Amino acid sequence: MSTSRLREILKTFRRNPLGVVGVSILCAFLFVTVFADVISPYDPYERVGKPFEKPSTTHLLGTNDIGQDLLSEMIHGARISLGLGFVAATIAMTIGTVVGVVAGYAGGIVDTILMRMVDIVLVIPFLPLMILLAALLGPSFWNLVLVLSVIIWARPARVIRAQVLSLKERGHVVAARSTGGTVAHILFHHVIPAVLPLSLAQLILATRTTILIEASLSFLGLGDPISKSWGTILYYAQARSAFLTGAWLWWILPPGLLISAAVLGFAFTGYALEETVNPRLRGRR
Amino acid sequence: MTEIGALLKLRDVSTSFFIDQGEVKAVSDVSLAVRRGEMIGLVGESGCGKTTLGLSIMKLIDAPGRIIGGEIWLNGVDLMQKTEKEMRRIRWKDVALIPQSAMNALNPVFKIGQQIVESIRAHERVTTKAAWSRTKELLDMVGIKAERVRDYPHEFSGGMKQRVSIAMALACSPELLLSDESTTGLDVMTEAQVLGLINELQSSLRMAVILISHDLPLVLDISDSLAIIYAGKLVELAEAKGFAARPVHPYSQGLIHSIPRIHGEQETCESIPGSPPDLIHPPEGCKFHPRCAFAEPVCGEDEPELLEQADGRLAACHFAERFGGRGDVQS
Amino acid sequence: MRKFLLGKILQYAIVMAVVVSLNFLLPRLMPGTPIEMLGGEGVWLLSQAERDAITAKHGLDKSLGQQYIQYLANLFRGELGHSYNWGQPVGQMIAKRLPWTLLLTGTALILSTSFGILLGTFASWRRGKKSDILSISASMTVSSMPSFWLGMVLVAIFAVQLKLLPVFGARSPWTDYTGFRLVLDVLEHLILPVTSLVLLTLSGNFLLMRYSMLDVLGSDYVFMARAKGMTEGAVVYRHAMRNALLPMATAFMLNVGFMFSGAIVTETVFAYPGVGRMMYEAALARDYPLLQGAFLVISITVIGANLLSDFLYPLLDPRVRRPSREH
Amino acid sequence: MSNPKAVTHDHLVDVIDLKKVFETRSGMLTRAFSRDRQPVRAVDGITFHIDAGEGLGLIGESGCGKTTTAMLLLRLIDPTAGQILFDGLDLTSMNTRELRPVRRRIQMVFQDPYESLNPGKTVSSLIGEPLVVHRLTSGRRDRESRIAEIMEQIGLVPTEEYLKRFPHQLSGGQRQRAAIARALVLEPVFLIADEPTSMLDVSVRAGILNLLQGLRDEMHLASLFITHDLALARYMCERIAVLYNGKIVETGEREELLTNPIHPYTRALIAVASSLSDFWARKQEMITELDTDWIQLPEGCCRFHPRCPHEHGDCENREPDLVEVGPKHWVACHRT
Repeated sequence: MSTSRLREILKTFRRNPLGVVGVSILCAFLFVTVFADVISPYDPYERVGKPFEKPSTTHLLGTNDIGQDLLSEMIHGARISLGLGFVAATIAMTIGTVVGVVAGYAGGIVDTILMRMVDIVLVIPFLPLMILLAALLGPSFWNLVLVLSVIIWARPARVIRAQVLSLKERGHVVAARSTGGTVAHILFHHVIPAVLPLSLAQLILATRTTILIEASLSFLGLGDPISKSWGTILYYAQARSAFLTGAWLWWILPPGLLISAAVLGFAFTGYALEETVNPRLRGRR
Repeated sequence: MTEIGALLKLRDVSTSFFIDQGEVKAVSDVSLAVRRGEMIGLVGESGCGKTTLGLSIMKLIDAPGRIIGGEIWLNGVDLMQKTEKEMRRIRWKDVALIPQSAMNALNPVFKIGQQIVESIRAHERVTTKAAWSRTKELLDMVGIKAERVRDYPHEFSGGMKQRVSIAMALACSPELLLSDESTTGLDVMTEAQVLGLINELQSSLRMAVILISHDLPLVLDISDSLAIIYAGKLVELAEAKGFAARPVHPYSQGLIHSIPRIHGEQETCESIPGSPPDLIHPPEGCKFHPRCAFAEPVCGEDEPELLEQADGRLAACHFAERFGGRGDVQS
Repeated sequence: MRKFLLGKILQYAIVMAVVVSLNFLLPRLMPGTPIEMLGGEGVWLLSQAERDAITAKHGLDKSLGQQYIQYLANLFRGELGHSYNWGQPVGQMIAKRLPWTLLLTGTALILSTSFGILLGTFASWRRGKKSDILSISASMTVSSMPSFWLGMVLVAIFAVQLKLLPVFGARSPWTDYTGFRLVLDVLEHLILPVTSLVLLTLSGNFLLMRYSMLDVLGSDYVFMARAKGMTEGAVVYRHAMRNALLPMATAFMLNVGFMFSGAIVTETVFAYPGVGRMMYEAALARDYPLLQGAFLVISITVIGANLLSDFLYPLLDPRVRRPSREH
Repeated sequence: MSNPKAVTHDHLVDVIDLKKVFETRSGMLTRAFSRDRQPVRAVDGITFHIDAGEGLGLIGESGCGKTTTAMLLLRLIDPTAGQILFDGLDLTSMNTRELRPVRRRIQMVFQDPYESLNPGKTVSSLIGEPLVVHRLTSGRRDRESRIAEIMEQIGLVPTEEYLKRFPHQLSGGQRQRAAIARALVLEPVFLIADEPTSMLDVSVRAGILNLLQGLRDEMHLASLFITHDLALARYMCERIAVLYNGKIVETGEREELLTNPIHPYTRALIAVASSLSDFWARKQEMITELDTDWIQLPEGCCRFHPRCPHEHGDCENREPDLVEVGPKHWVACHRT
């Protein structure tokens, strides 16, 4: 992508209030993730208090059923939840972009086969399939990443294929072909640079989805029970029936709000970026 | 160009669009009269305001646009004084529109018959049965078999959809018909047939027709008079007959000179230098002077008025009589 | 038209084949021995003879091809195996639970779609106004919340703290209500789970309807309807909304699958006796036959719903119902 | 035109019986299940030639196959049958790699300058791209001087002002000039122009036309000028070929064709372009009023016969061949 196009995108993006809010939220989470060890008051894996303690000055959000500090758990949870979501989304996006570009540009039978695959993945209800996969594979960070990316790639692949298809018929790509440019030249100079901003927007929107699904899977007890993601915290809260007591205020509410805030950050950024790079969507708001 | 007994009279109509960058003066101070049974061509380049002017007549200007001044007299009634509800009665009954893209102007989920019937029933107290039978007559008039009344728009070709649009425009026998680039994008043969149909219906029904077009030779060929618009201003208003030989305004001259001919001596065409002005910050004085070969200092200071010339035509140029007197502009 | 439907049937047949095959292949392709997948984790506590019996029962000693044929034959007879945990036939267990899930997801689907259409239309009218921007932000915020968490918070507030609604289940335990009283009881238990499912999909429907409406309101045929002097009501409801509903029909299909995914977590939170909660329990207990059976039934239901809506779509869109003779 | 069937090498471009059939796009499975597939014969056996330095105008309505012809000549799509000989080379039998050096010598100016320039690239990189693709210049400085040179030639001056601009910072006319520069920087011998002025404002069209004419003389370019406007073809080309429904129905030198048209379709076209009111008056004898959809006719009949106002004799049973009726004047009509 040329620098001026980038600059232009940035300029339009900055005028979008949603985008600014989204990026600010994401920056805050990035800070927490990087400095989790410094910020959190305790080691989340140590039993530092009595079980089921109410919030106090020593434990701002109380303790869980085995006496671990909830606030520290949540701060460290950002690493697992966001990290896992981002890694899975990146892998899914890479697959999606490659499939989209190949299907769109190659056309013909390759396109037909790849797109039928996309249709199949999109029709199968995703959570049941994920539960089946996760149950069969067993809980671990990388198994979750695998399960998530196997499902998520399909939607971006379809979006990017549509973009490549319209790009292929666009005058300037046809013109580049007529001057005798090779397939590689056209892909790398005309198609991929035009698709990348959209890929990026899709990556951010996909991260939103992976974070939510990871939380659901962990909540169902299909995540890695050792590592503390926000979903895992809620799994234990549910298992210990925290919502039947006053503990829901500090054990259930905060992790959910954190998930919502992170997802909202990705959603705002993603929508704003999509609107900036995809002229068809401009004026959607 | 007499205004007496005119069906439509526009006086100093101005329409602007208010966007983030400022006020786009799409139409400024246009005065115009159209007689019953007259076909007048509104000619200009893209973005000159000709469509905006046409839609202003029907008061169909949407936000961020607004008609900011002037009078629109149709049949002795000033439309500017009418509320939106009253306008709804006037639209289609008194003035109808054949839109630019008939492809998209018909609702894809309704049968063409339904769409014509609903426009009849919106204005007249007739039974459904009467409305359907009139719809069939209308379709027959534009050369579409009556049995196709229950077909959907996507089942017609481009030229036929345009005919359906014409039938729809005639549904309430309007006195004034606006045709907004209604044949642009059609094939030459189809265009010839559609325009022929409009022409035929106009004389048999004694309608006034405003033909909005960018195609000067075509307008010269078929209309009675023409109005040339540049940057939202009327620059010349004249009889179509003989206009090609004696355009007065330098912009009209430029247009005539830029078009190759199919018969006669082939002359070198010349384009008009520069490009149309930005309508947010139009030039001072005559809006054409930055591109005009004959411009003098006064042109950049005073805006010329649209004045009657010796032969009855109107032109907005400080040196109109100079060009008007010249019979040798183009042989 | 027939071509369109034929194509659709074919397409879904392929999806079905893939789902059925996946269900067969996954446990056999996973690392570890398939016997553990099919016999449960406790299989290693059994004697060699018992293990051989399980191997023989599932035909694990035969070739993959023969196993597949056996599997298909069983499936065709509606035999999904026995739950390793409960010992009951999987088919029967699912049949008992499915109506509850259908009630839950069906209600939520209808409510979410209708509200989405109403709110989206309203917001498109007030485009760019404060209430429009507010409703967009609100809907995005709600859609960012994990649905199971929303469910937990709803329970904590409305059931536990305010004691307005029941905490869990589909009916009050130890009661034998009949008639109208039963209906009321079921409805009461339905409110919270349906709300959390509706909130899960509402914002998507709302944003789509609003975007679709804006798109249509800017179209030439809506402009023409106004030029024809139609009343504002006829323009919006007759001309615009009819067309804006077309993309909603497609979204409705996608939502069917989405609802079933949502039902798993929602039923878990509310201890609702549907297939979703059963699948969750099966996953926790590593009860593979039950898990696979539930997966298969949910997939078939979703595919069936998709096929149904594809068959109904032509009624909405004449371009599909009566394709033009040209091209 | 010499005998259309004979292969001659004295022309720069020889197109012989070129055909392109488009299969209707549908999945292979749906295709297996349905019988009503209809191939579209977009270009159906056209034959023409262009000499070095000569301009041929290809006239026709939209959908008649004129843009398909251009795409075929550039081998952007593959022909179904027929031959394209360029400077003695058979383009139809070449693969992509062999075509690359040939493509340098055949260039095209597209209809829409708003579309044909990559919006993310500057004028200088747009004009320089073909040089990079064909590795024609040694180093950046060489390339930049070549770019400046061609920009002066096509009138984007002062060059410094335009070099770093993006397409959206140019007017329509300037964009089309940049597109022309891009085509001519490779110094082709054959230029295809597909309606190069139809998207431009009337007042700037003549500038582009005159520029193209000047460059043709200067560079001794052969050109194929595609348009629906007879007056434009007359202005730009020495010879004109009229295309109807995938077939050439008449071809001849411009004044001869315009003053002495023989095919009923050519006559109708000229009548429409000359005076609509005259055309309406004589419409009955010019053309049968019919929906202008491209009706897919069975093979082996005159493509025009459903709209032809004259008696149909052989027209429904036999396809007319191009017959020479005067010097360089060929017509495909049974009535000649």
